[in-house]
Amino acid sequence: MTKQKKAGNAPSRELLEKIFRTAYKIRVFETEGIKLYRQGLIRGYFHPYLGQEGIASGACAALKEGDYIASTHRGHGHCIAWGADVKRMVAELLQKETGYCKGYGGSMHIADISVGNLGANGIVGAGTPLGVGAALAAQVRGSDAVTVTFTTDGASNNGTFLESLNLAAIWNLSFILIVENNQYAVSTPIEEATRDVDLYKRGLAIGVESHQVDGNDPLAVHNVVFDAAETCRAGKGPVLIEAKTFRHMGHHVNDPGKYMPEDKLAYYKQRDPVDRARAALKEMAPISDDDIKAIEDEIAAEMAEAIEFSTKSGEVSPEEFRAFAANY
Amino acid sequence: MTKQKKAGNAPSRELLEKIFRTAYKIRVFETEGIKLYRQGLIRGYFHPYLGQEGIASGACAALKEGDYIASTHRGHGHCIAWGADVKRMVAELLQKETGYCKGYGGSMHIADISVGNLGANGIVGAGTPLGVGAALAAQVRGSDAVTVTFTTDGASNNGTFLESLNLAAIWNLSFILIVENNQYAVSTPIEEATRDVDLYKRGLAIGVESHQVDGNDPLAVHNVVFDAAETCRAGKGPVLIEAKTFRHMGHHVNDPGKYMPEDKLAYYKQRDPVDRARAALKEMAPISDDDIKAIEDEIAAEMAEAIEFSTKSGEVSPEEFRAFAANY
Amino acid sequence: MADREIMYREALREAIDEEMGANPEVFIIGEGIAERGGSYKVTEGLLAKYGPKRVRDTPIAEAGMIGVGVGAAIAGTRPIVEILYVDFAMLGMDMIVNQAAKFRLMTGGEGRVPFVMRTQGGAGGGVAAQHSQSLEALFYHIPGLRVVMPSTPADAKGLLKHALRQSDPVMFLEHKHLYMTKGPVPEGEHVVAFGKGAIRRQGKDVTVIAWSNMVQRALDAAEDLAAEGIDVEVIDPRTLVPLDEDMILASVAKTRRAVIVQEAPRRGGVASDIASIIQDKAFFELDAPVTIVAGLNVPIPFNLTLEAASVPQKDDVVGGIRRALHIGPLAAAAE
Amino acid sequence: MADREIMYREALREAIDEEMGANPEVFIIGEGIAERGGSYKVTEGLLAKYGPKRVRDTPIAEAGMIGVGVGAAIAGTRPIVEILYVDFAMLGMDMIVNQAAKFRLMTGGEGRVPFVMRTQGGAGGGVAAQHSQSLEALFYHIPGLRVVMPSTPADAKGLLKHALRQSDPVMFLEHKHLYMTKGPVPEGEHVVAFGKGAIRRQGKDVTVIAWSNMVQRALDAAEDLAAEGIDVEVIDPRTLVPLDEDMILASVAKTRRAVIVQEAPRRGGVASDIASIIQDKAFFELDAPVTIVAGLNVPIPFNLTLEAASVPQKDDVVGGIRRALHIGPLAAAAE
Ligand SMILES: Cc1ncc(C[n+]2csc(CCOP(=O)(O)OP(=O)(O)O)c2C)c(N)n1
Ligand SMILES: Cc1ncc(C[n+]2csc(CCOP(=O)(O)OP(=O)(O)O)c2C)c(N)n1
Ligand SMILES: [Mg+2]
Ligand SMILES: [Mg+2]
Repeated sequence: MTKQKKAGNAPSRELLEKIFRTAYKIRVFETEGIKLYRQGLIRGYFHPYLGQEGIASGACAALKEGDYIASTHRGHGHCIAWGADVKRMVAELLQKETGYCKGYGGSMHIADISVGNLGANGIVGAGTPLGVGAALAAQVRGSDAVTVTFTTDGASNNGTFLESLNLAAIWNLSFILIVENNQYAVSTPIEEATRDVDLYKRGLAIGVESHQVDGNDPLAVHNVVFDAAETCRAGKGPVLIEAKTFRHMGHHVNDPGKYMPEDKLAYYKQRDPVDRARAALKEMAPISDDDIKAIEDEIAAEMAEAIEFSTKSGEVSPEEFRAFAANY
Repeated sequence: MTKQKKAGNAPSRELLEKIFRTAYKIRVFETEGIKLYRQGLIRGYFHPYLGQEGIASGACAALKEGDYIASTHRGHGHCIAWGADVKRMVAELLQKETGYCKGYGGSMHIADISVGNLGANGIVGAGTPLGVGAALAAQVRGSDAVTVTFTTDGASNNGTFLESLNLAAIWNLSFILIVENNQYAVSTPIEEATRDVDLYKRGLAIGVESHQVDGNDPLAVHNVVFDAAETCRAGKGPVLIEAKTFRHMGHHVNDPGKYMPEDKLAYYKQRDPVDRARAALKEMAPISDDDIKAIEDEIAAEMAEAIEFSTKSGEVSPEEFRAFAANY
Repeated sequence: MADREIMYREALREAIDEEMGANPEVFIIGEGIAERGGSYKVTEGLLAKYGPKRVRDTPIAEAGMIGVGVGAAIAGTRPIVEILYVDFAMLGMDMIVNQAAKFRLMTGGEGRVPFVMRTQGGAGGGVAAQHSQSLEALFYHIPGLRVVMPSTPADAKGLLKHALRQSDPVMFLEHKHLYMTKGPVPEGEHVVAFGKGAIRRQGKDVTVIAWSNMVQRALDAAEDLAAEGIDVEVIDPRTLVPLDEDMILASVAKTRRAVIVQEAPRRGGVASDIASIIQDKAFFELDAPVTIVAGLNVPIPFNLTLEAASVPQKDDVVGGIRRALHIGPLAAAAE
Repeated sequence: MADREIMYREALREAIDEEMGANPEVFIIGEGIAERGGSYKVTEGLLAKYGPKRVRDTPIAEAGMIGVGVGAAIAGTRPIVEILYVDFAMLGMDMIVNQAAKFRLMTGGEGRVPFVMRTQGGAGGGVAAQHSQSLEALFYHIPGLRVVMPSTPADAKGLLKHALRQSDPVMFLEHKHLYMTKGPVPEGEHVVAFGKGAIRRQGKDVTVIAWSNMVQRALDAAEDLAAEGIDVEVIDPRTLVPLDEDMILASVAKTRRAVIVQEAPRRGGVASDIASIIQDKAFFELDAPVTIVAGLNVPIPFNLTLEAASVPQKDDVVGGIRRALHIGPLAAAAE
């Protein structure tokens, strides 16, 4: 996770491959995860990131070691893009002690504070103040770390959005708020949740540099986040980025998502972010189909291995848990 | 409190007198109240409305019976402008059972729900959701009532601001949010609390009709609130109005307010809203100095009487209170 | 009692439907409650019947929703605000604690707040720490709130109807595991007043007090023990505020032993308060300490085995009852 | 003990100053705490000494302030967030309950949250219902939070220093009436570990447990009763979570009678929980029910006479102690 050069008009092969690998890995992780869920092996909530891979993969490739991210209830993608070990992710989803949270957290709570991942969150909007807090910590320490909070259209109508972005603004924190505007909060379309669906304007109103970007274009996301990080490191943060996107399915695995208009879904599927990451890699940094296939196979193997590892792992015993609880 | 005609360019004598009377009554109430406070007769918090009288007096004169208001910790002015009996207000401040709240509430909690005054509030920002709630109630009932919440610059950085104004917007509620931007939250200048001190922009960002007005000009306030109420009654609410103003003294009676720059204070004192209300009455609806003097004397007498009444009133006994508490 | 059996969630819907039908000032707002009919299908069909003014979806803004509900109640209507998980009510605590609960006092008794917050709590299904809490103790401690925790479909209906007719803010706390449970529910007018407990099982050896999802667990434990000849009385207070102290004290006077079962963590829960009342008012009638069977003092973990370990199961209740029965003066002397 | 006597607020300032001096990762944010030095002057002088990065004023955004504090703590720094009144902490309850308290569990024990929220509660001076609450019970019930309530200047310093060195979220609850009280406070290193109570007065007839502002009231009551030959032991737990159960139980084993005094309303308060523990663990050592002296179950009214009537006064404590002493088996039999 060393700092990447901005893609600009001539992105490096390394960057293009990294973004594609990330987007593809998320796609595979979610697809396999849904299967495990449908087999009854994953319980609780599972909110797939399918369709939004361009945002996490583009954004995280613009950050560097020492930076922080905070995520949402739909958090697998951010976690993977931040370089997480899919073994420990699958293990967490399978309630195993080898999981990131020993099976205590589950899908909505995977975090890895050792690498600056403040974690997913089950409370819509909560990642924003937490991310601003990490940015505040960085400023207090005099570090040049940037914090990115991935948040949602739903969270933009929540009080935490205004309060925390405003705090970041008055303190010029190195904070980037990426609103993944997938235009739905469960079944409620954004048009019913607010009058102005262009959410970046809410930053402008409080003097925050704000942008809108096609969230299904990984390179576009990368570029705007790259610039935002530069702005932050120059002491001119925060920056708000609204990334328009769309889910490929319902809100969670069990939601058929019938309320999503077919034409709109088709529109966004035609602009599939994984396909676009692959296409960009192919076009801008010529690579053979075989090499692409090799990458895809490698990722599929990694996932298969993760599932095997996790399946074999044990669970924390009630005794160990009770001992932990006794000191909580 | 019947509906007033918009002042426009040719306000009626009746309206001008009403606005002046209100502004002047608030001035007298606060001035006498501060004396009582300094004598140790009023306890707890007392946040004077001195300097901001133009807003409450102009705004309330644009509303009609059946409408609702909700207020702030600095609430005496709104209460008076809404037609409250100063006897019962003073009695409340003096902890008497003849007070609006039997002495249970005090300065920060005077309310009179029987006439649609949802009350002052000790929690900065809380009046906004409560006001939106009253507007929602009106819509559910099919009534054409308008609700005005008076709020503050401080409250505009609070989550309740975004959440409740957004709810009012998506439901097209008959709700007017008047932000009394007196440019301070206790000793913190607004420039330190947010980057963009023009608070009306926050409404624009979520698709709400928004205006800025000179809060020290009672007629200007009246006109913009009048129009906003029409807009609301036409089903096109909510409306946000930012009224710029300045306190004449510190945050509460015991705050010397040394942090307020003298030149700025002088600037606003030159534009004293009570003087402007008086001047408007004199210029636009010719009235003799004697008649003005008579109004002022009448108000002074009303206040003196209120103090006498309140001083003579008794307090709720601990026994009665305990009986009340037993059923709480 | 009616013959008809319906589900808890249907009983809730019936209560809302009947009250909306009877009183045009009753309305409901919440996330996904209109078009979608609510996550637990409690509000299904209401939009079609009562229209979008009285059945509204909201954005994700719990503080705002609760706040506007409180405001609408102060203005005299009867809003129901549905909060998906009681955990999310934490976002609206200011409106609950500082506004709804205090308005009546602050206005000298004049202002009333007929506000109903419907929500659900409890552990189960691996929804983890932020979607599994039992937070009744937080509301219980704030004077001015009514705290209602129905355990049966009939009570769900009757208590909700009562909530929509009285004048104080009600925390109506459902349990995620109860929505699909069935029971007899009278059709039409069926109102259960606040403050009256229900004796779910008569017994003479020990009094078990439990509410919400724990009632069935207590009954199951009682059944097990009945096989050993231990006769357990199970009391369901139904409303925690107001609490039917008389019923509890009368039962304890009879059995001389009490066990309180709560799903919430042990520390500072409602069980502690009930225990403090019993030991205070029935000290010389008790043959053993009041025993509390409660959740661990830890957030609920995701892992299902550990989730189960963190809240009382039937065997824990059985264990608690045994403890209450065996630690008598003689047992103590024998130690 | 040092000879030097300083005020509670000075002791707090000293703790913050020393810890900020020793650890560059300690910082403080709050409304009016920088330029103005805070409403209670606790933070006076810190801005000049440590600069605007580590001593910051905030807008009126309690949820945001608490949230960024929790985030900064997760990121490893040691923020102090000052909330003017504990009542306003209700705006930040989600961050306290659902984030700060749960992060350690949710991360399998890896993540820690060394977050300190300093605030103050209590009735007095006619600041009315929304500025007078004692809300410790709400935090007490949430697993993962530490709840600290110093009653003396020395403890204010020592406990705050400890809070800034440990790794869990701390609700540091001061009392508005204590800021100007004076007492001996050691200079420099003086750390009071969590979980160790203090015996404020030795006695053999009855154990009184009180915290924060109620400690002095208990001592005053004890003084009155001493004149009648009644020998009262007064225990100040200092931290409610963790609670020094051993000290309480040892004292009760000696006196056989317990009175708990809390300013918060009676229903569902911390006193109830302590009572439930005592009756559970010392049932056969008690000669009388554990008596609770607490606030009324009502919000605090503005009127000063009524305000005083709604929280325990010295005479109420005296009455509670008399009750605990006289309702013994013999007294009961004589009734
Ligand atoms: C504070 C809060 N309210 C409600 C929920 C329940 N909930 C979970 S996800 C969700 C919809 C979220 O929509 P959005 O924020 O746009 O994110 P998306 O699911 O589209 O990624 C809701 C309402 C929650 N988790 N937290
Ligand atoms: C939620 C909340 N936080 C803090 C306070 C303490 N407080 C009372 S008034 C005030 C300043 C208010 O400033 P502003 O909102 O601009 O209103 P103004 O006093 O200028 O009328 C503060 C911080 C409060 N009452 N409520
Ligand atoms: Mg969305
Ligand atoms: Mg202001």
